[in-house]
Amino acid sequence: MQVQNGDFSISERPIDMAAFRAALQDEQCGAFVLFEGWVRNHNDGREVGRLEYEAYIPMAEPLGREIVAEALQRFDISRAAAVHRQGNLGLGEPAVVVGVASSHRDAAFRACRYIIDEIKHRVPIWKKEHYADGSTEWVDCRLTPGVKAEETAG
Amino acid sequence: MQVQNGDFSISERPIDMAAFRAALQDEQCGAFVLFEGWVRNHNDGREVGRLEYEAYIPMAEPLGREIVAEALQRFDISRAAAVHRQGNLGLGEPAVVVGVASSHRDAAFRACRYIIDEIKHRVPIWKKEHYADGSTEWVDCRLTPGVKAEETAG
Amino acid sequence: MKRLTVKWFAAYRDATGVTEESVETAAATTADLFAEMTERHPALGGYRRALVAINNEMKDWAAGIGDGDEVLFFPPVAGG
Amino acid sequence: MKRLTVKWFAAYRDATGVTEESVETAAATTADLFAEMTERHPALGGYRRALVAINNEMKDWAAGIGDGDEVLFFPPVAGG
Repeated sequence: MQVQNGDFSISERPIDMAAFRAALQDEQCGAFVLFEGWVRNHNDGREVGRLEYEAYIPMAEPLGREIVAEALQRFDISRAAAVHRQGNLGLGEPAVVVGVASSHRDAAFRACRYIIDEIKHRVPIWKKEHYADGSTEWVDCRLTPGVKAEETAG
Repeated sequence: MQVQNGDFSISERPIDMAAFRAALQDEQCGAFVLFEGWVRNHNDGREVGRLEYEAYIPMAEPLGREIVAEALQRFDISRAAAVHRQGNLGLGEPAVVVGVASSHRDAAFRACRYIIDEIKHRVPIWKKEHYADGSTEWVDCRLTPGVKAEETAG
Repeated sequence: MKRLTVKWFAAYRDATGVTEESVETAAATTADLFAEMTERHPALGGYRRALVAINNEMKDWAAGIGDGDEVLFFPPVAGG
Repeated sequence: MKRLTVKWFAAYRDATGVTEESVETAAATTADLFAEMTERHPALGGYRRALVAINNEMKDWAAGIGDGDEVLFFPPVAGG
Protein backbone atom coordinates (compact mmCIF):
# COMPACT_ATOMS: atom_id res chain seq x y z
CA MET A 1 0.00 0.00 0.00
CA GLN A 2 1.42 3.35 -1.06
CA VAL A 3 0.22 6.32 0.97
CA GLN A 4 1.10 9.93 0.39
CA ASN A 5 0.36 13.21 2.06
CA GLY A 6 -3.16 14.28 1.02
CA ASP A 7 -4.29 10.76 0.12
CA PHE A 8 -7.62 9.15 0.69
CA SER A 9 -8.00 5.62 -0.53
CA ILE A 10 -10.35 2.67 -0.29
CA SER A 11 -8.51 -0.52 0.52
CA GLU A 12 -9.66 -4.10 -0.12
CA ARG A 13 -6.94 -5.35 2.19
CA PRO A 14 -6.03 -4.76 5.84
CA ILE A 15 -4.55 -1.31 6.35
CA ASP A 16 -0.76 -1.30 6.50
CA MET A 17 -0.27 0.93 9.52
CA ALA A 18 3.50 1.17 9.10
CA ALA A 19 3.18 2.49 5.54
CA PHE A 20 0.41 4.83 6.64
CA ARG A 21 2.50 6.31 9.45
CA ALA A 22 5.57 6.58 7.24
CA ALA A 23 3.65 8.80 4.81
CA LEU A 24 2.88 11.25 7.61
CA GLN A 25 6.31 11.38 9.26
CA ASP A 26 7.74 14.89 9.17
CA GLU A 27 10.64 16.30 11.19
CA GLN A 28 9.01 19.71 11.16
CA CYS A 29 6.06 18.33 13.11
CA GLY A 30 5.76 18.04 16.87
CA ALA A 31 2.26 16.57 17.01
CA PHE A 32 0.58 13.57 15.42
CA VAL A 33 -3.05 12.56 15.91
CA LEU A 34 -4.41 9.28 14.61
CA PHE A 35 -8.04 8.21 14.58
CA GLU A 36 -9.08 4.62 13.98
CA GLY A 37 -12.61 3.30 13.60
CA TRP A 38 -12.76 -0.27 14.89
CA VAL A 39 -15.33 -2.97 14.22
CA ARG A 40 -17.10 -3.43 17.52
CA ASN A 41 -19.02 -6.42 18.76
CA HIS A 42 -22.34 -4.70 19.35
CA ASN A 43 -24.55 -1.96 17.99
CA ASP A 44 -27.99 -0.80 19.11
CA GLY A 45 -28.13 -3.65 21.57
CA ARG A 46 -27.44 -6.37 19.00
CA GLU A 47 -24.41 -8.65 18.96
CA VAL A 48 -22.32 -8.07 15.84
CA GLY A 49 -20.16 -10.85 14.37
CA ARG A 50 -18.58 -9.04 11.44
CA LEU A 51 -19.05 -6.06 9.12
CA GLU A 52 -19.18 -5.65 5.40
CA TYR A 53 -18.28 -2.29 3.86
CA GLU A 54 -19.26 -1.26 0.38
CA ALA A 55 -17.77 1.84 -1.23
CA TYR A 56 -18.49 3.47 -4.56
CA ILE A 57 -14.84 4.08 -5.36
CA PRO A 58 -15.24 6.38 -8.39
CA MET A 59 -16.80 8.96 -6.07
CA ALA A 60 -15.56 7.88 -2.63
CA GLU A 61 -11.89 8.43 -3.42
CA PRO A 62 -12.23 11.90 -4.98
CA LEU A 63 -14.63 13.03 -2.22
CA GLY A 64 -12.29 11.71 0.45
CA ARG A 65 -9.32 13.50 -1.10
CA GLU A 66 -11.40 16.67 -1.22
CA ILE A 67 -12.05 16.39 2.52
CA VAL A 68 -8.36 15.82 3.29
CA ALA A 69 -7.47 18.81 1.07
CA GLU A 70 -10.00 20.97 2.93
CA ALA A 71 -8.38 20.01 6.24
CA LEU A 72 -4.90 20.81 4.92
CA GLN A 73 -6.17 24.21 3.88
CA ARG A 74 -8.31 25.11 6.91
CA PHE A 75 -6.04 24.01 9.72
CA ASP A 76 -2.41 24.76 10.45
CA ILE A 77 -1.23 21.23 9.70
CA SER A 78 1.54 19.79 7.54
CA ARG A 79 0.33 16.34 6.59
CA ALA A 80 -2.91 14.39 6.50
CA ALA A 81 -4.19 11.19 4.93
CA ALA A 82 -6.91 8.60 5.42
CA VAL A 83 -7.65 5.04 4.33
CA HIS A 84 -11.01 3.29 4.49
CA ARG A 85 -11.57 -0.44 4.12
CA GLN A 86 -14.08 -2.17 1.94
CA GLY A 87 -15.15 -5.80 2.01
CA ASN A 88 -15.47 -8.09 5.01
CA LEU A 89 -14.00 -7.08 8.36
CA GLY A 90 -13.76 -9.04 11.58
CA LEU A 91 -14.21 -7.75 15.13
CA GLY A 92 -11.53 -5.32 16.23
CA GLU A 93 -10.25 -4.60 12.72
CA PRO A 94 -9.67 -0.97 11.78
CA ALA A 95 -12.28 0.08 9.21
CA VAL A 96 -10.84 3.56 8.78
CA VAL A 97 -7.69 5.41 9.80
CA VAL A 98 -7.13 9.15 9.70
CA GLY A 99 -3.73 10.65 10.50
CA VAL A 100 -2.66 14.27 10.86
CA ALA A 101 0.78 15.74 11.60
CA SER A 102 1.34 19.37 12.57
CA SER A 103 3.62 21.70 14.47
CA HIS A 104 1.22 22.04 17.39
CA ARG A 105 -1.33 19.64 18.76
CA ASP A 106 -4.45 21.78 18.71
CA ALA A 107 -4.58 21.94 14.91
CA ALA A 108 -3.85 18.20 14.59
CA PHE A 109 -6.72 17.26 16.92
CA ARG A 110 -9.16 19.58 15.17
CA ALA A 111 -8.18 18.57 11.65
CA CYS A 112 -8.35 14.85 12.47
CA ARG A 113 -11.80 15.31 13.92
CA TYR A 114 -12.89 17.31 10.90
CA ILE A 115 -11.74 14.63 8.46
CA ILE A 116 -13.45 11.71 10.18
CA ASP A 117 -16.67 13.70 10.71
CA GLU A 118 -16.82 14.67 7.04
CA ILE A 119 -15.97 11.15 5.84
CA LYS A 120 -18.89 9.78 7.82
CA HIS A 121 -21.12 12.46 6.35
CA ARG A 122 -20.19 12.83 2.72
CA VAL A 123 -18.37 9.79 1.39
CA PRO A 124 -20.40 7.04 -0.32
CA ILE A 125 -19.51 4.12 1.91
CA TRP A 126 -22.06 1.79 3.47
CA LYS A 127 -21.87 -0.65 6.31
CA LYS A 128 -23.74 -3.92 6.61
CA GLU A 129 -23.80 -5.51 10.04
CA HIS A 130 -23.81 -9.30 10.23
CA TYR A 131 -25.29 -10.28 13.58
CA ALA A 132 -24.49 -13.24 15.74
CA ASP A 133 -27.98 -14.64 15.02
CA GLY A 134 -27.22 -14.77 11.27
CA SER A 135 -29.34 -11.80 10.21
CA THR A 136 -27.93 -8.70 8.53
CA GLU A 137 -28.79 -5.03 8.29
CA TRP A 138 -27.45 -2.02 6.38
CA VAL A 139 -26.71 0.52 9.11
CA ASP A 140 -28.93 3.61 9.44
CA CYS A 141 -30.82 2.99 6.22
CA ARG A 142 -34.26 1.88 7.30
CA LEU A 143 -37.07 4.32 7.62
CA THR A 144 -38.04 4.60 11.27
CA PRO A 145 -41.14 6.21 12.81
CA GLY A 146 -40.74 9.93 13.37
CA VAL A 147 -38.40 10.50 10.43
CA LYS A 148 -39.50 13.52 8.41
CA ALA A 149 -40.92 12.99 4.94
CA GLU A 150 -38.09 14.76 3.13
CA GLU A 151 -35.60 12.40 4.71
CA THR A 152 -37.56 9.36 3.61
CA ALA A 153 -37.14 7.13 0.64
CA GLY A 154 -39.83 8.06 -1.89
CA MET B 1 7.35 -3.10 27.69
CA GLN B 2 4.16 -4.12 29.48
CA VAL B 3 1.28 -1.70 29.12
CA GLN B 4 -2.12 -2.02 30.75
CA ASN B 5 -5.34 -0.07 30.68
CA GLY B 6 -4.90 2.94 33.00
CA ASP B 7 -1.10 2.94 32.81
CA PHE B 8 1.25 5.85 32.65
CA SER B 9 4.91 5.04 32.51
CA ILE B 10 8.24 6.68 31.87
CA SER B 11 10.34 4.69 29.44
CA GLU B 12 14.12 4.79 28.98
CA ARG B 13 13.75 2.95 25.69
CA PRO B 14 11.90 3.61 22.45
CA ILE B 15 8.16 3.14 22.87
CA ASP B 16 6.92 -0.24 21.68
CA MET B 17 3.89 0.89 19.70
CA ALA B 18 2.62 -2.64 19.08
CA ALA B 19 2.52 -3.40 22.81
CA PHE B 20 0.96 -0.04 23.50
CA ARG B 21 -1.83 -0.60 20.98
CA ALA B 22 -2.41 -4.14 22.15
CA ALA B 23 -3.14 -2.89 25.66
CA LEU B 24 -5.93 -0.66 24.35
CA GLN B 25 -7.56 -3.13 21.98
CA ASP B 26 -11.17 -3.76 22.96
CA GLU B 27 -13.92 -5.35 20.88
CA GLN B 28 -16.50 -3.22 22.67
CA CYS B 29 -14.88 -0.08 21.25
CA GLY B 30 -15.59 1.53 17.90
CA ALA B 31 -13.21 4.48 18.22
CA PHE B 32 -9.51 4.81 18.97
CA VAL B 33 -7.60 8.09 19.19
CA LEU B 34 -3.83 8.19 19.49
CA PHE B 35 -1.71 11.26 20.15
CA GLU B 36 2.04 11.28 19.65
CA GLY B 37 4.44 14.07 20.49
CA TRP B 38 7.37 13.98 18.07
CA VAL B 39 10.82 15.54 18.38
CA ARG B 40 10.86 18.29 15.79
CA ASN B 41 13.82 19.92 14.13
CA HIS B 42 13.12 23.49 15.21
CA ASN B 43 11.73 25.53 18.07
CA ASP B 44 11.44 29.29 18.49
CA GLY B 45 13.37 29.78 15.28
CA ARG B 46 16.35 27.66 16.34
CA GLU B 47 17.46 24.46 14.66
CA VAL B 48 17.18 21.50 17.04
CA GLY B 49 19.44 18.46 16.66
CA ARG B 50 18.13 16.27 19.48
CA LEU B 51 16.24 16.40 22.77
CA GLU B 52 16.95 15.20 26.25
CA TYR B 53 14.07 14.46 28.60
CA GLU B 54 14.42 14.24 32.34
CA ALA B 55 11.61 12.89 34.51
CA TYR B 56 11.30 12.60 38.26
CA ILE B 57 9.85 9.11 38.14
CA PRO B 58 8.73 8.78 41.81
CA MET B 59 6.24 11.57 41.17
CA ALA B 60 5.83 11.54 37.37
CA GLU B 61 4.41 8.04 37.21
CA PRO B 62 1.82 8.44 40.00
CA LEU B 63 0.76 11.87 38.69
CA GLY B 64 0.46 10.50 35.15
CA ARG B 65 -1.65 7.58 36.36
CA GLU B 66 -3.83 10.03 38.25
CA ILE B 67 -4.44 11.97 35.02
CA VAL B 68 -5.30 8.81 33.07
CA ALA B 69 -7.66 7.76 35.89
CA GLU B 70 -9.34 11.17 35.77
CA ALA B 71 -9.92 10.76 32.03
CA LEU B 72 -11.37 7.27 32.51
CA GLN B 73 -13.75 8.70 35.07
CA ARG B 74 -14.77 11.95 33.36
CA PHE B 75 -15.27 10.72 29.81
CA ASP B 76 -17.31 7.85 28.43
CA ILE B 77 -14.28 5.81 27.42
CA SER B 78 -13.22 2.20 28.00
CA ARG B 79 -9.43 2.27 27.87
CA ALA B 80 -6.64 4.80 28.14
CA ALA B 81 -2.88 4.75 28.68
CA ALA B 82 0.18 6.89 28.07
CA VAL B 83 3.94 6.44 27.91
CA HIS B 84 6.55 9.20 28.08
CA ARG B 85 10.20 8.84 27.15
CA GLN B 86 13.18 9.95 29.16
CA GLY B 87 16.79 10.24 28.03
CA ASN B 88 18.12 11.22 24.61
CA LEU B 89 15.79 11.34 21.63
CA GLY B 90 16.59 11.95 17.99
CA LEU B 91 14.54 13.93 15.47
CA GLY B 92 11.19 12.38 14.63
CA GLU B 93 11.14 10.05 17.64
CA PRO B 94 7.93 9.88 19.67
CA ALA B 95 8.51 11.50 23.07
CA VAL B 96 5.03 10.71 24.33
CA VAL B 97 2.08 8.60 23.23
CA VAL B 98 -1.46 8.80 24.57
CA GLY B 99 -4.11 6.31 23.44
CA VAL B 100 -7.82 6.18 24.19
CA ALA B 101 -10.45 3.63 23.10
CA SER B 102 -14.19 4.20 23.45
CA SER B 103 -17.56 3.30 22.01
CA HIS B 104 -17.95 6.64 20.25
CA ARG B 105 -15.36 9.00 18.86
CA ASP B 106 -16.31 12.22 20.59
CA ALA B 107 -15.34 10.94 24.03
CA ALA B 108 -12.09 9.44 22.71
CA PHE B 109 -10.99 12.72 21.11
CA ARG B 110 -11.84 14.74 24.21
CA ALA B 111 -10.22 12.33 26.66
CA CYS B 112 -7.03 12.06 24.60
CA ARG B 113 -6.78 15.83 24.47
CA TYR B 114 -7.39 16.06 28.20
CA ILE B 115 -4.64 13.59 29.03
CA ILE B 116 -1.93 15.21 26.90
CA ASP B 117 -2.87 18.71 28.09
CA GLU B 118 -2.67 17.65 31.73
CA ILE B 119 0.59 15.74 31.24
CA LYS B 120 2.20 18.87 29.82
CA HIS B 121 0.89 20.86 32.76
CA ARG B 122 1.30 18.74 35.83
CA VAL B 123 3.84 15.97 35.36
CA PRO B 124 7.46 16.63 36.41
CA ILE B 125 9.19 16.10 33.09
CA TRP B 126 11.68 18.53 31.57
CA LYS B 127 13.02 18.95 28.09
CA LYS B 128 16.48 20.12 27.12
CA GLU B 129 16.96 21.16 23.52
CA HIS B 130 20.34 20.49 21.93
CA TYR B 131 20.74 22.89 19.04
CA ALA B 132 22.57 22.41 15.77
CA ASP B 133 25.13 25.02 16.90
CA GLY B 134 26.08 22.91 19.93
CA SER B 135 24.36 25.01 22.59
CA THR B 136 21.59 23.70 24.84
CA GLU B 137 18.58 25.10 26.67
CA TRP B 138 15.99 23.77 29.11
CA VAL B 139 12.69 24.63 27.46
CA ASP B 140 10.50 27.36 28.98
CA CYS B 141 12.58 27.74 32.11
CA ARG B 142 14.36 31.05 31.74
CA LEU B 143 12.95 34.19 33.19
CA THR B 144 11.96 36.50 30.36
CA PRO B 145 11.05 40.21 30.50
CA GLY B 146 7.39 40.80 31.33
CA VAL B 147 6.99 37.73 33.51
CA LYS B 148 5.20 38.59 36.75
CA ALA B 149 7.13 38.46 40.02
CA GLU B 150 5.15 35.55 41.46
CA GLU B 151 6.05 33.47 38.46
CA THR B 152 9.74 34.22 38.80
CA ALA B 153 12.49 32.29 40.45
CA GLY B 154 13.21 33.90 43.82
CA MET C 1 -39.36 10.86 -22.52
CA LYS C 2 -35.69 10.42 -21.66
CA ARG C 3 -33.71 7.24 -21.39
CA LEU C 4 -31.21 7.05 -18.58
CA THR C 5 -29.40 4.62 -16.35
CA VAL C 6 -30.19 4.26 -12.66
CA LYS C 7 -27.66 2.62 -10.30
CA TRP C 8 -28.52 1.23 -6.89
CA PHE C 9 -26.15 0.77 -3.97
CA ALA C 10 -26.04 -1.17 -0.72
CA ALA C 11 -29.49 -1.27 0.97
CA TYR C 12 -31.17 0.08 -2.18
CA ARG C 13 -29.60 -2.63 -4.31
CA ASP C 14 -30.82 -5.27 -1.86
CA ALA C 15 -34.31 -3.71 -1.91
CA THR C 16 -34.60 -3.38 -5.70
CA GLY C 17 -32.71 -6.55 -6.46
CA VAL C 18 -30.77 -4.83 -9.25
CA THR C 19 -27.41 -3.09 -9.49
CA GLU C 20 -28.36 -0.94 -12.42
CA GLU C 21 -31.29 -0.56 -14.79
CA SER C 22 -32.16 1.33 -17.91
CA VAL C 23 -35.16 3.60 -17.36
CA GLU C 24 -37.47 5.52 -19.66
CA THR C 25 -38.99 8.40 -17.75
CA ALA C 26 -40.70 11.77 -17.95
CA ALA C 27 -39.41 12.72 -14.47
CA ALA C 28 -37.90 16.22 -14.40
CA THR C 29 -35.88 16.10 -11.18
CA THR C 30 -33.96 13.59 -9.12
CA ALA C 31 -36.79 13.67 -6.53
CA ASP C 32 -39.39 12.88 -9.19
CA LEU C 33 -37.29 10.02 -10.49
CA PHE C 34 -36.78 8.55 -7.02
CA ALA C 35 -40.56 8.71 -6.40
CA GLU C 36 -41.21 6.97 -9.71
CA MET C 37 -38.64 4.31 -8.90
CA THR C 38 -40.29 3.72 -5.53
CA GLU C 39 -43.49 2.84 -7.34
CA ARG C 40 -41.60 0.37 -9.46
CA HIS C 41 -39.72 -1.06 -6.42
CA PRO C 42 -42.12 -0.77 -3.46
CA ALA C 43 -39.45 -2.18 -1.08
CA LEU C 44 -37.61 1.15 -1.39
CA GLY C 45 -40.43 2.69 0.63
CA GLY C 46 -38.98 1.16 3.77
CA TYR C 47 -35.70 3.07 3.44
CA ARG C 48 -34.59 6.63 4.02
CA ARG C 49 -33.82 8.78 1.02
CA ALA C 50 -30.33 10.18 1.32
CA LEU C 51 -27.93 11.27 -1.43
CA VAL C 52 -28.10 11.40 -5.18
CA ALA C 53 -25.44 11.88 -7.83
CA ILE C 54 -25.59 12.35 -11.59
CA ASN C 55 -22.65 11.24 -13.72
CA ASN C 56 -20.50 10.86 -10.59
CA GLU C 57 -21.26 14.34 -9.18
CA MET C 58 -23.28 14.90 -6.03
CA LYS C 59 -26.58 16.69 -6.69
CA ASP C 60 -29.58 17.78 -4.65
CA TRP C 61 -33.16 16.56 -4.97
CA ALA C 62 -34.22 19.49 -7.19
CA ALA C 63 -31.53 18.76 -9.79
CA GLY C 64 -32.78 18.24 -13.33
CA ILE C 65 -32.11 14.99 -15.13
CA GLY C 66 -31.32 14.67 -18.82
CA ASP C 67 -31.33 12.06 -21.51
CA GLY C 68 -28.39 9.68 -21.20
CA ASP C 69 -27.62 10.61 -17.58
CA GLU C 70 -26.38 8.03 -15.14
CA VAL C 71 -28.29 8.64 -11.91
CA LEU C 72 -26.84 7.13 -8.71
CA PHE C 73 -29.05 6.72 -5.66
CA PHE C 74 -27.08 6.40 -2.43
CA PRO C 75 -28.61 5.19 0.83
CA PRO C 76 -27.49 7.05 3.98
CA VAL C 77 -23.71 6.73 4.11
CA ALA C 78 -22.14 4.98 7.09
CA GLY C 79 -18.39 5.00 6.71
CA GLY C 80 -16.04 4.87 9.68
CA MET D 1 16.35 26.14 62.86
CA LYS D 2 15.35 23.06 60.88
CA ARG D 3 17.51 20.76 58.89
CA LEU D 4 16.10 19.52 55.61
CA THR D 5 17.08 18.25 52.20
CA VAL D 6 16.61 20.29 49.04
CA LYS D 7 16.61 18.57 45.65
CA TRP D 8 17.17 20.36 42.35
CA PHE D 9 16.00 19.22 38.92
CA ALA D 10 16.79 19.97 35.29
CA ALA D 11 17.49 23.71 34.77
CA TYR D 12 17.71 24.32 38.53
CA ARG D 13 20.26 21.55 38.93
CA ASP D 14 22.34 23.05 36.14
CA ALA D 15 22.05 26.50 37.76
CA THR D 16 22.91 25.40 41.31
CA GLY D 17 25.42 22.77 40.25
CA VAL D 18 24.03 20.30 42.78
CA THR D 19 21.47 17.52 42.69
CA GLU D 20 20.67 17.70 46.36
CA GLU D 21 21.92 19.52 49.40
CA SER D 22 21.37 19.51 53.13
CA VAL D 23 20.12 22.88 54.36
CA GLU D 24 19.77 24.48 57.80
CA THR D 25 17.09 27.14 57.63
CA ALA D 26 14.64 29.29 59.55
CA ALA D 27 12.37 29.61 56.49
CA ALA D 28 8.70 28.96 57.30
CA THR D 29 7.28 28.32 53.84
CA THR D 30 8.34 26.87 50.52
CA ALA D 31 8.43 30.41 49.09
CA ASP D 32 10.72 31.61 51.89
CA LEU D 33 13.02 28.66 51.35
CA PHE D 34 13.21 29.23 47.60
CA ALA D 35 14.09 32.90 48.19
CA GLU D 36 16.81 31.90 50.65
CA MET D 37 18.17 29.35 48.17
CA THR D 38 18.26 32.00 45.45
CA GLU D 39 20.58 34.04 47.65
CA ARG D 40 22.82 31.03 48.03
CA HIS D 41 22.68 30.22 44.29
CA PRO D 42 22.32 33.56 42.48
CA ALA D 43 22.09 31.78 39.10
CA LEU D 44 18.58 30.64 40.10
CA GLY D 45 17.49 34.27 39.69
CA GLY D 46 17.53 33.82 35.94
CA TYR D 47 14.84 31.11 36.02
CA ARG D 48 11.11 31.04 36.51
CA ARG D 49 9.77 29.63 39.76
CA ALA D 50 7.32 26.86 39.01
CA LEU D 51 6.36 23.86 41.14
CA VAL D 52 7.36 22.61 44.56
CA ALA D 53 6.84 19.31 46.31
CA ILE D 54 7.52 18.11 49.83
CA ASN D 55 8.21 14.44 50.44
CA ASN D 56 6.96 13.60 46.92
CA GLU D 57 3.67 15.52 47.22
CA MET D 58 2.91 18.64 45.24
CA LYS D 59 2.52 21.73 47.46
CA ASP D 60 1.91 25.42 46.92
CA TRP D 61 4.23 28.31 47.76
CA ALA D 62 2.54 29.00 51.12
CA ALA D 63 3.10 25.45 52.36
CA GLY D 64 4.96 25.11 55.66
CA ILE D 65 8.22 23.18 55.82
CA GLY D 66 9.30 21.02 58.70
CA ASP D 67 12.44 19.49 60.14
CA GLY D 68 13.57 16.48 58.10
CA ASP D 69 11.45 17.35 55.03
CA GLU D 70 12.69 16.64 51.55
CA VAL D 71 11.84 19.71 49.49
CA LEU D 72 11.82 19.31 45.70
CA PHE D 73 12.03 22.38 43.47
CA PHE D 74 10.77 21.75 39.94
CA PRO D 75 11.43 24.13 37.05
CA PRO D 76 8.49 24.66 34.66
CA VAL D 77 7.54 21.23 33.33
CA ALA D 78 7.78 20.59 29.60
CA GLY D 79 6.71 17.06 28.86
CA GLY D 80 5.25 16.04 25.53
